[in-house]
Amino acid sequence: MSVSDQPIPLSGRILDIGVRFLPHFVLFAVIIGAWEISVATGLITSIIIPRPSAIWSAIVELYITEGTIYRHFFITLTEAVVGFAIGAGVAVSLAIASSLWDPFRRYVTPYAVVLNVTPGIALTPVIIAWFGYGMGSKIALAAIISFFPIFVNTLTGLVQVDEDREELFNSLGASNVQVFRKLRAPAALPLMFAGFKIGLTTALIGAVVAEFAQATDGVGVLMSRFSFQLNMAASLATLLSMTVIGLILFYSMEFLDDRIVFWRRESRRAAASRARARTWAAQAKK
Amino acid sequence: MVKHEQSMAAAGDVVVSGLNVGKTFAAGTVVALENANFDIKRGSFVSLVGPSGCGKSTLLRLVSGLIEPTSGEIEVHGTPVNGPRADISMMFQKATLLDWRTSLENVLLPTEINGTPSKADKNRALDLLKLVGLEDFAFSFPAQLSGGMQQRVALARLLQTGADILLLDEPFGALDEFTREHLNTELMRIVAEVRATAIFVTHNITEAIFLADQVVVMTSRPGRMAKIINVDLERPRPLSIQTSVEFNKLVEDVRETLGAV
Amino acid sequence: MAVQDATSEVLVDTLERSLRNRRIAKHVGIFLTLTLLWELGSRMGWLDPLFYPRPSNIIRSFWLIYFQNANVWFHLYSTISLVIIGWVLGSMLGIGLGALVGFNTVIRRFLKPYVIVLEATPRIAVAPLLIAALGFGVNSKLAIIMLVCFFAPFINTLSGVINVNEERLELFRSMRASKTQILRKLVLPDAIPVIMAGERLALTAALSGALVAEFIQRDKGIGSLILVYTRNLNMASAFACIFTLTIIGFLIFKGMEKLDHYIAYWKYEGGRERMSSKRKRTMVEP
Amino acid sequence: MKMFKVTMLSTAVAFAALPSVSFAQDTVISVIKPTPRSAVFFPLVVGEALGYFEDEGITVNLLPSDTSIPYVAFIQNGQADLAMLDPNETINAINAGANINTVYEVMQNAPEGIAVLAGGEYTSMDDLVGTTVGLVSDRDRAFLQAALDITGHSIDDVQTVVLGESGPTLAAAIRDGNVSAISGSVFDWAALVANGIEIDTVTPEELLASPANTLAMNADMIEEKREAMEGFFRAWSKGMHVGATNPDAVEAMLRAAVPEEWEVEAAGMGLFQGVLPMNISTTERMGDLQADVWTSVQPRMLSSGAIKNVVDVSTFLNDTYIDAANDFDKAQVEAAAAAWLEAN
Repeated sequence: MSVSDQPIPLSGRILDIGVRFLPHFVLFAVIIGAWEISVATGLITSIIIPRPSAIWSAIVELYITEGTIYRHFFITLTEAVVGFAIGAGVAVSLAIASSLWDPFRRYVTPYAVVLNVTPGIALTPVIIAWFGYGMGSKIALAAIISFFPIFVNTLTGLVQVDEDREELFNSLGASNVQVFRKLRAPAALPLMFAGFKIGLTTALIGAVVAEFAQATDGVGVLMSRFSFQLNMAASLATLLSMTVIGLILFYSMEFLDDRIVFWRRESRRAAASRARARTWAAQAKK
Repeated sequence: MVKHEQSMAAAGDVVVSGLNVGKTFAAGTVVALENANFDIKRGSFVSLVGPSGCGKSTLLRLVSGLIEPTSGEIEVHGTPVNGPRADISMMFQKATLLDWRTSLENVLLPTEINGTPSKADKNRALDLLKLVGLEDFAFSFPAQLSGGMQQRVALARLLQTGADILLLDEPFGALDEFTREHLNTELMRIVAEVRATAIFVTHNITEAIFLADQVVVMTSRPGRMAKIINVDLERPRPLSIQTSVEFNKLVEDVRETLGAV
Repeated sequence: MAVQDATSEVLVDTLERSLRNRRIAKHVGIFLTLTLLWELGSRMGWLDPLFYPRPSNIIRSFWLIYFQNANVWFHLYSTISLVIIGWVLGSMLGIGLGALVGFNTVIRRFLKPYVIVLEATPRIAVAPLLIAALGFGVNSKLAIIMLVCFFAPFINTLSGVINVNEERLELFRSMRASKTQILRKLVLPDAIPVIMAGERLALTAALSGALVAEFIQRDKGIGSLILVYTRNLNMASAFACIFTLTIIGFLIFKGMEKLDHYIAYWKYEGGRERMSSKRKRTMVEP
Repeated sequence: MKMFKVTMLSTAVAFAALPSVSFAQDTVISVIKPTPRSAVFFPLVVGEALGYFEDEGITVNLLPSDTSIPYVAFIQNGQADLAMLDPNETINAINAGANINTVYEVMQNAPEGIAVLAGGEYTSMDDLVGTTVGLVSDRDRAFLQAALDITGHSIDDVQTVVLGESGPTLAAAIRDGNVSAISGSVFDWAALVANGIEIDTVTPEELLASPANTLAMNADMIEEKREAMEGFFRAWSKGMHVGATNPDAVEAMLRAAVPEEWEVEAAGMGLFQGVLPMNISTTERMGDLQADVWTSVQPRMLSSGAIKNVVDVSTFLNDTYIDAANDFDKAQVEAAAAAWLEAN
């Protein structure tokens, strides 16, 4: 077991990455190949699982040659994001109010629990009845089902504050507002972001399910249309766009999480500490 | 060199020995232990003391067979160590009890690993719980026990293996001072009673001297055995021995060794 | 990485504290006042009865669908039996795969990209695709439910298996335990609490999955009944169905709590005491 | 762990019980159509109430589903034996190469219509030009297209929006003036009227005489399924006959079979009265195929752009089951319905 401590040359590193990913590609290729063959030979019915080549041509058509997917893509993305923003806004405000004012929390709690145990999806027909046929109903469903995880995570974060730290603040004679701003709010951030991540996922589900129930545009409509035309390849290609939306939403939140709750990750801590040192130096110069 | 009766009787033959033992981590960049040579006699109690990173835990794990040395060789009962073995048993800083098992079931775990526990095994486990003073808590779950009680269960489990070489890695390090002193006294009594050989890792100098026949002082960067100090205090040892002149001389000696390097 | 239930202890605590302090009367009072205001608002024409059915009408609907017409039972039976079967099958699959992947580092490495993709995709969105591929009937509904409730047990089992306490593992290795012994006596019991958390989420997801399946395939089930009612502008009965789902959701919540107390007994004071005296009896008496 | 076992066991039992629900010895006929059992297609409910399907050894398996689902696909892949189609869907499917035959006309007049608010600013098709018209589903676009075409306009003269099938959405959209009119069917209005929203229809007369909700099947299966299909349609026709002769019995059967439609009395009654005449054939033989009507509606559908080519009706209208479907003793059916009404 001897490893040289010389830095590996760049070409070597690229080779290394290649070697690391090669098995993945090989496996992927083997799966796709086996899949293609088993559909082609009739082992699997193409209605149930279409050929990879058919999915690929559907992707090319939807995303490149025709480009039909983009309008639907942005509609669903907008619904999910706006719904999430509304749900998160209401959830965070209610959580803050509940954390600051105990009676409020007591009286809000039963309704929050009721809302939690009701499957949000069940509200779809009612939401469509209430908010109508436009984007409104999709946004509303997205907001409703993303509300709870955000509310509960934020509230938990705000309430479950380390007692020693709170005692420290009290001993310093901090006001309630100061305790909230300097202790509770920052301490709640990690949990809040965890809630945001769940909320984003559920918001997307809300938008898509509402689109299944009633809509003219959006990837949900497109997908159910393709499915029931038994155009499975196009349907799977559309499903892929939902995955992409999901990934975009998740990683944007991850990005924000990393920057705002910087103290949890070493690399971010180091970056933040360098930035603060610079500001400090700049101020010292003046 | 005055040794207490039991170990005197058994003294003479070496049960654990190391020759030029070395261990490096992270592809050779971190030297955890360098060139350790030692002989541990049957029935003796050896303390390894030193600051963090001096390789004392590494040495213990090497003896247990959990990790393999990079160089040199360790022998136990005359055979080279190449993996965990039945004649060695180990106890950790945390009690590492299984939450879903009662004290008794936790003590029986080593027996279960080697086969189905017999009635005799169960009785032995109950006896061991009695030995550590927990007969009333045999059917309690770990969450129902205090930290000190959990460590006593772990001690009973250690003894249940029937191994005659006991490796203890700061077993009471996480407990408060009073509990620790109490458990140390218990440990001394029990180890003598079962006539085992013990290797005890700690960073507390007083504790190391109080328990041991020999104190191995280790220093860091790289981890190295700096000095072996014989503790010629009579047994049984009361707690008050810690205030004696002899004891404090030994403490002085260890401090000097640690500071000198 | 494990998925946790969003239901916060903070809320449950607040609720229980509230109940203990005999504040029930106040809660009920507020609830009744709100309900009366709603009723009054509807009768006075401030609330559009098309959208917001009167509480009195909802109560009447409960009576109608449960007793007078008793038409809800058939749909309830259909939904609940599907949910339970789908949940059991889906979570067996999830736990099995999770354990398999957790123990096999090679499979784990190769599966990781696919898990990321699966995680980002709103899984419920595959519903139309599955119905189209597998046809109408029980099969496609079951497939949807299995798909949506497979993921949480899978991920949680996986993470439970991977995140085994290092010290305990070392203990087992020092006792020369075999791989199967480590699996049976350490890894699986250790993973049970986190698996149970996954199961709870899975059951909730199964209910949502069943509803979406019934929205598309409207032959029977509570989902299809809600659609019939909204289509007929009978919002009172639609609400009665939704509140029925609230009750089911609550029962799921409580039922899973009970199951957790039973299976992961060592996490709870009561469970520990129960098992402690039980083991004493079985060990000492015979 | 015991609890787990209990769960597993009960699951196994439930699983074993599931298939036994479907009747093994009967022939199952799967029908894809827009609604579950409902007043809208009452002959089915009547036929089941009086045991006529059972008598023929048939179990009807309804596949009620969203109207955005192209039903023809389900005939082609064999998941459905019969699909309920509108004329334009039928013609389009045939033009697309689907091998289907239309074998029975459930409704011989179009239940579709274009509704406006009674006493509102829109009183004719001409008024709709330049406004937004709501569609209950995508299916209704063709009908609107034809209606506009007849009155000298085109679909491009209006904006359309799919409202969906949710009652309150439809009601609010027309009441609050978000849409000038709704293109839908008589079933959609019934609930609105029951909730106090008065509506008028501005549907051009010519469009009402059109087959609607006809049942089509895979042409290759005509002989293979002959016996079951004849039985199915005979039972359906018997139900139709009860509707023509004893509406009170039909009403009572519907109240028992689909109570959810009668919870609001006015809505149930409105729906029933609206659909009763729709479900009774005007031809001599019940369910008969009106070749001349099919021929005459096609040019209009062509000019409005709802279909691409006119199709010779002889290629897909197939009345091979109609005689058998009408081969029953009417007096006996009437007596059975009366007896049922008496007993319940």
